[in-house]
Amino acid sequence: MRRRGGSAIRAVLRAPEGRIGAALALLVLAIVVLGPALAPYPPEKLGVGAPSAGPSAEHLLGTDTLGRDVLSRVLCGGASVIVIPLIAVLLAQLVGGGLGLAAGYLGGRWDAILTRLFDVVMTLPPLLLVLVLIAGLGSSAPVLAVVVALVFLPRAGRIARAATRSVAGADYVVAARLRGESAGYVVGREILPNIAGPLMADAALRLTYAIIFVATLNFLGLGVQPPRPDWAVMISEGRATIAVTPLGVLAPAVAIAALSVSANLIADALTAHWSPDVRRAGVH
Amino acid sequence: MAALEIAGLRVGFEQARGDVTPVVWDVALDLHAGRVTALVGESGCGKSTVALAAMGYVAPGGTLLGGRARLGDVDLLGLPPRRLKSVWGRQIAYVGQNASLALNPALTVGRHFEEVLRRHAGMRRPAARARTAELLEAVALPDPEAARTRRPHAFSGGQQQRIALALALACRPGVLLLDEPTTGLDPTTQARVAALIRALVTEQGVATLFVSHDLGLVGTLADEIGVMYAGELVELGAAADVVARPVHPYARALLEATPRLDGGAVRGLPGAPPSAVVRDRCAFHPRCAVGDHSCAGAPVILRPVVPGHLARCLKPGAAAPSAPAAVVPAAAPPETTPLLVARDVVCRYPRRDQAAVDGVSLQLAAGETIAIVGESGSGKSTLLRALAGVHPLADGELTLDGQPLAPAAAARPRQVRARLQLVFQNPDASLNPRQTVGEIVRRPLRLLRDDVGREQEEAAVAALLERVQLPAAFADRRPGQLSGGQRQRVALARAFAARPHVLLCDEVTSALDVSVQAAIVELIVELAREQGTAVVMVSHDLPLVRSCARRVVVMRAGRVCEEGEVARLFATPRHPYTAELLAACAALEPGAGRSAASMA
Amino acid sequence: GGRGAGASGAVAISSDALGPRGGTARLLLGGGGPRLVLDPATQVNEPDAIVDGLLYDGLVRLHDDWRVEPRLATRWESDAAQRVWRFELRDGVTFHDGRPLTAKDVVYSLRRLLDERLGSAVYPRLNGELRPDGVRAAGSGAVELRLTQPDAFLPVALGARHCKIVPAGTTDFSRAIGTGPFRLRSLDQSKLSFELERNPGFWQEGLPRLDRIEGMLANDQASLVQSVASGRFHFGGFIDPSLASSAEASGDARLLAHRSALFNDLVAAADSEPFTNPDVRTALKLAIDREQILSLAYKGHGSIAHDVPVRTADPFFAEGLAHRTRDVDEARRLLRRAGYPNGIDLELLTAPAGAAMVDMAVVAKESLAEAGIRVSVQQRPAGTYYDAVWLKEAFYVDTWVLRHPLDAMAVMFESSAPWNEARLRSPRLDELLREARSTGERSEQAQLLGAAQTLVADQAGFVCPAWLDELYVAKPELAGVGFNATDLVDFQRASLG
Amino acid sequence: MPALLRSLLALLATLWLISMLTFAATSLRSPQEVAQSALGRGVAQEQIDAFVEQQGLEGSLPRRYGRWLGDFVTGDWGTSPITQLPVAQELGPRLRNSLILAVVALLLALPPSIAIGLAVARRRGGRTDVAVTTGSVVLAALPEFVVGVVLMWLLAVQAGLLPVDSSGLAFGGLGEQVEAFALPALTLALVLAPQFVRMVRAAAIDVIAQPYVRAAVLRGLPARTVLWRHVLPNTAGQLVNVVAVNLVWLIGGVIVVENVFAFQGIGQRLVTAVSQGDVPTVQALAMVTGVLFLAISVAADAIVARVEAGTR
Ligand SMILES: Nc1ncnc2c1ncn2[C@@H]1O[C@H](COP(=O)(O)OP(=O)(O)OP(=O)(O)O)[C@@H](O)[C@H]1O
Ligand SMILES: Nc1ncnc2c1ncn2[C@@H]1O[C@H](COP(=O)(O)OP(=O)(O)OP(=O)(O)O)[C@@H](O)[C@H]1O
Ligand SMILES: [Mg+2]
Ligand SMILES: [Mg+2]
Repeated sequence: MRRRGGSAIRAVLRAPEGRIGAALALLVLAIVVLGPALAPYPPEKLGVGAPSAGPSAEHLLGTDTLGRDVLSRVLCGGASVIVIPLIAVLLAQLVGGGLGLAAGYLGGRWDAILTRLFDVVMTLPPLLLVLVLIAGLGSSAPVLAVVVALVFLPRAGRIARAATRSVAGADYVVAARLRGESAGYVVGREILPNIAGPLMADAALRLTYAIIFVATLNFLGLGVQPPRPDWAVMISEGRATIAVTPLGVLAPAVAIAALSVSANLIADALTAHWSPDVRRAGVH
Repeated sequence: MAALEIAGLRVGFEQARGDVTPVVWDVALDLHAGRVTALVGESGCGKSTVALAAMGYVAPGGTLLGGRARLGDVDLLGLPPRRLKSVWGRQIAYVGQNASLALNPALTVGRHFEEVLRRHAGMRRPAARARTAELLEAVALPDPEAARTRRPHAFSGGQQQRIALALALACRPGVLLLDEPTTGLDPTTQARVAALIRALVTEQGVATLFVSHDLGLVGTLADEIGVMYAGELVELGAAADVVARPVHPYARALLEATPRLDGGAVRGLPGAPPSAVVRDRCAFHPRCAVGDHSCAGAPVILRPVVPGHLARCLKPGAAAPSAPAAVVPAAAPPETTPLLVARDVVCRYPRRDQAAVDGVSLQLAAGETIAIVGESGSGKSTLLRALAGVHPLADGELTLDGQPLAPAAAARPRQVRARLQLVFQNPDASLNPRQTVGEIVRRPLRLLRDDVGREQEEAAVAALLERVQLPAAFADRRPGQLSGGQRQRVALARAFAARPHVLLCDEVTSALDVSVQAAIVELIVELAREQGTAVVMVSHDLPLVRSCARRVVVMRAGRVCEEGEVARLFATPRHPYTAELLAACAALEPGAGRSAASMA
Repeated sequence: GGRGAGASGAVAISSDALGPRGGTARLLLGGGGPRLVLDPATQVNEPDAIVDGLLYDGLVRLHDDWRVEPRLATRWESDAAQRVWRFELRDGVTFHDGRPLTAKDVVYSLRRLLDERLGSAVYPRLNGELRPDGVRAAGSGAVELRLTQPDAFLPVALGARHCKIVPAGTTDFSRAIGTGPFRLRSLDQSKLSFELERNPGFWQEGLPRLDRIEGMLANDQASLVQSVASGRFHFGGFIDPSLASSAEASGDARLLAHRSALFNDLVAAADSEPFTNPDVRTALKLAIDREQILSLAYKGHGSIAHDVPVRTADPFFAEGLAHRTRDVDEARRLLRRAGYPNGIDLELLTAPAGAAMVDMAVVAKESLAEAGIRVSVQQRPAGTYYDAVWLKEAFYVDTWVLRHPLDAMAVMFESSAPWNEARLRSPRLDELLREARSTGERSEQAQLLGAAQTLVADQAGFVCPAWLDELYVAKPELAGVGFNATDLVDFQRASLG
Repeated sequence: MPALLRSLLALLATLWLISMLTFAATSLRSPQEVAQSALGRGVAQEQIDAFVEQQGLEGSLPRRYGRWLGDFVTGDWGTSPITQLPVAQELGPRLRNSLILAVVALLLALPPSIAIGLAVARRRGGRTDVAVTTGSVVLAALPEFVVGVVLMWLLAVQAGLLPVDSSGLAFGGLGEQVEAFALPALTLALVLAPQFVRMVRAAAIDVIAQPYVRAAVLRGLPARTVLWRHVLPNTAGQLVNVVAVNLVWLIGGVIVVENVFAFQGIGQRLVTAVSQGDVPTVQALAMVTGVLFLAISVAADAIVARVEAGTR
């Protein structure tokens, strides 16, 4: 396989599912960034239409029980499910990836300790761990980001470690050490370039899970709190009136689905490109 | 009449989207009952594809582009899949490369036989069992009864190959197709399995196709040999003729590249075969020593040179103009103080009781080439890695030039690191796929050479590449864009960049084709002589060792069991293990009589 | 003196007004806590009130118009000073386990309520005037209550849903022995489900009509309506007003309303900045758009309130309050005067802990903004809201159910009241309430309570824009469901047609 | 058997670490705060003190941990300050419900996934394969609650086929009990199936590419025999692993789905316990889930070891 010139973007765009994913992601991002400007009504403004009304020319997606415009709320409700997962994954990838890299490169006792630590955290089902931590820390956006990062940290660490180990044993790394290259050179020039791709694919996959995760916490009422518009909260609140105003639930559901599906498609394309043989089961 | 008559066989594979590239073109072969027809050639020349297509099978992604394979009065290539399935396993049987992979690890050995016997012979279980025992006995498997209930992994590679053979013969097929049945086995086992095959074929009168890349091996085994190049048959004739008097320059080159136990010089074959069929001219022309412009002008047809001996060449049998100097072992240097000394080296792996290297002592003089041979797992690589400083010593000591040598590379001073360089078996794994060739070769210059300034590096890299016979433009390529032989040259360039005094080579050629292998060995010997570098060459290939080393160390189970001058050791081995090794190799020598192969 | 009466002994009911007998009704009750509380004295949530109302009976029962219905007491009277009260007990009433009801049981039950450690919700109401030793049996058929200060409204106080009569000596309430129309067959606290069956010895002949009632507590508002509409339950409640339309839309279920039975209020605690300034408190009341809250947050299921816990239709309502109207300019002026010329930023806490509590805050934010009161609504988890926010924070939403005007004001605004969330400290109000208690004269009571309401509306940090109906859905075949101020919902006369 | 003993010890060590983690995370608030939030509306200091004592909240953190762990392993899981019920007693039936739900979902998801995965692996690259692969990527990316709510809308609200929630679990006849499982199990199965299909497909493709499968084909064995006898058994090891790995997510999925459908299981209890600050319940649930999960992993390892015993 040729790995040259394979910037992540090109890798994604080469695969059809990657193209679909990228288009979808762009669309969702556009909605999230431009949405507040495009929204026909202020998202929190009450009674801009009759409550619980169906779709009409003024309200393309109808209104909710307080007469707020569903379209405007959907346009403004994506911030937390994008920003918090991004921060969380970045944190997890930086800290966990760094630790994993160190463990994989150093080997020996550090490796054993870190691996064991990762394993232990990973034995707790992720949602359970998050719930337990939220039970202790309470819920707020920063707590959410940190807690979700904490869940993914050992997983990112394991992947980074495994990738590092698979490369660290390679003859070219042995050759570098025989030359007496510094640890910085070995890690930065010999190891990282060879694992960056898989790690990126892994991060993209993790982002998918983080999105699902944060949305789920919002849905369970443990994340973003109303009245701020949020897709998952809209679903949770609108569930009760789904028979009357299904769009109030289905529209944000489609938005979340588009977001997580696009992330997953991109992750899939990256995975297929970088590590066609990575068993995804082993990844999370 | 031929048992299987293959004619005009053409197969293509889908390369890019929709494009079908032909990889086998107009192959015609007749297989006769009781006779072995061998098919040889470099990797990727289409041997396996021919064998499979002869059954009417093409791997996914491939297309049959034409041809016939007549088995009796049916053409297998025209049969619908349902009919084919009743022919496969019953009238024509196939044994794939590497039997350990060809048996299903989840099923017992007996199960494999039962399935086939039930399907093709309609046998019930008791009958099938009896027949299985009979078959296993025929392939000389110890305790056939017990073998039936075990799974494949409980058997050694040689035994698995016997089981696969028995399985193929279960329904008494008239035609047997064997795809490299002995590759991957150690020489001793290889000889035994080859002998068994020969015996069974003769005894049961099966028409057999024997695919191999080892011309030496098939010379002793086959009745007839077909040599393939780039998807075409380039030479076809009686085995003895082809081995003794090859007429196609390619066949000759292959033979010359094959190391011989008698120490004859090997000569490399430069370049690499094309990856697809070349139809408008002689495919071998770019690598050919005797061809001229006429060869590049038009397609060449396969035609008889002498009766019964065909070749696809315009200048069959022409002698190469001036053969380049063959590799000659470095002359024995004057007895000086040893350069590198290992004393009572012991190496262990964690959680293993048995030491991988168990008290080995070794001396290497400057400019000397020694070889370490021994069966797989005997500790050759471990010893070498210990010398290089990447495997810790459990015991023993190393000295370089009389000075103690730190066991860990990291603890050795820079100049010392420069003096010892290691080259690895697999060039794929030893080059960082993300760096350019230039970067790879430049690093040791910067790190280990004081005499090369930054501004001279580029020139030095170009010079090094030239020395290993690579164009300077390759500096911008990445390893993925090079062939295996080219990569190993880059690895050599990297090693020589440090101007080493000792070059440690760990099976540097075993991942390569014979033709390339010879060229690399040539290069090492030449460079070493030029620079006065001492070489430690690890290998399990005795003939290869013979062609380049002066002294040989034979290892077994972590210990040295014999050590001596090449000539002496090959002539009069003192240790029974050395003798055994030599005998196995001898049996596989080209030209060794069939009688030698029948030792079992 | 206060006086009430009813026929003694078994009470006959004209049967033509009633539906057929028999059948099992299934209830799905929302708004419940994590468990069903079977000790009536310490009951907390609405489902507790409904279920305990079916299992137990009190001396009296209150109707929404404050009519006091005789239940286990048939007659009551007080001395002229409203200090000594005597309640005569109904004859022939037995508990579910067959024991007859005696004065001893009543004394035990009432004394329990007066034990501070028990923590009953009526304790703060009665504590000031009644000591445990003031409760005495007067023979086996009557009890006498001696108050430390006059209270003409004592029968009303005893109409609280916590004041149920249990057998003397009861400490374990898991079997729920009472005198109510139904008795407990089974209860699964882990599933939050219960089964009740007809009490064959119920003192009201011909009642109840149903053979059995099965029910469970729903933790999830969302599926309440759907569950009833789909036919698995006969009755579901409470329904959040936002779901009322979906109840109406889902054909087979109809909406039942206990009119104006609760309210949500904004608490602006007078001991915290910026609400220490009365102008700020008044500005809130002037700025809020009551109609909008009623129509948007409550979907019209309720009635306008006037910052007092007394309904407009209540006989004691202070008429003048109804004429006050929204005045945004005046609100701005008051804010300016209080030192907020550019308006004021406030953080309003709320939780999904009661019907429309969140929506009410969200809607309030709208109209307050017009007066420059910029509110940011913060939603807190319901589970910890009453521990972390209530009575602790400065500005938040609270919810209350309907109480008698005197009770309500006593519990919420008397200086000594532990639940004085608005932190109103008004000797004048305390005085007014005390006087109202000590007179048996209806007109005097009305005048005093009217003055008290005016004071609350003028001064308390208590913004109550609207009453909210308690909404339920029921299958059409379930008839005869009643509502009252004591047990909220009454299934005694319910029947399945 | 020393190997078994070692893995058992490792398991205990992990459990111990989980317990510390859980205890630490849930003990971030001071005993006073815990008591306040548990007792609620206007309580006296004496009541708080009594509560602190009753719940065993006094003493230093390590001592409290020691006491709690001791109680926990002896079966005393404390009393929920919110429901006043013994935690162990309350969780029993819920645990049963959740386990049944998980098993039903698994049984619903696994067999079709295997069939589909094998089928598309055989015709790799075909139109069905692309459709199934893309479909599974899409489905795998949907949060459980989105799938659940959409199913609720389609099957319960629009089609009226199933009840909207799982309240039928609490009482009602067998039919209603069964119906109560339908939507949650279906949701979970839909969330799991794409993972399984992908894994089976990938594993089967690997196996199909193995020389021994081609060898079997070339021995003239019929396609059915090849697929079920030669391919499937060799994917079994991976399959068990995949199922085991997915069980972590299944546990997460159960938590979410129970909350979507008001299903009375441990997941629903966990979320309410978290939002109510019901510490003993959260602790017990974390431990129970941890034990469950570890048990699954160990069982899966054992099965994989058995399955792969013959295949090295
Ligand atoms: N499944 C396949 N898809 C695409 N190309 C293939 C496939 N199998 C073989 N080829 C191509 O067909 C050509 C012939 O391959 P084949 O396996 O027959 O060679 P071979 O002589 O058996 O080589 P070896 O000695 O390595 O086994 C090669 O160029 C190879 O790249
Ligand atoms: N990483 C390792 N961990 C444990 N044991 C090892 C490791 N590498 C090698 N061994 C063991 O050490 C012994 C010597 O291995 P070594 O690789 O040196 O043999 P070798 O002679 O180079 O064999 P080959 O010809 O197969 O390369 C063998 O028994 C092998 O199984
Ligand atoms: Mg081949
Ligand atoms: Mg080796």
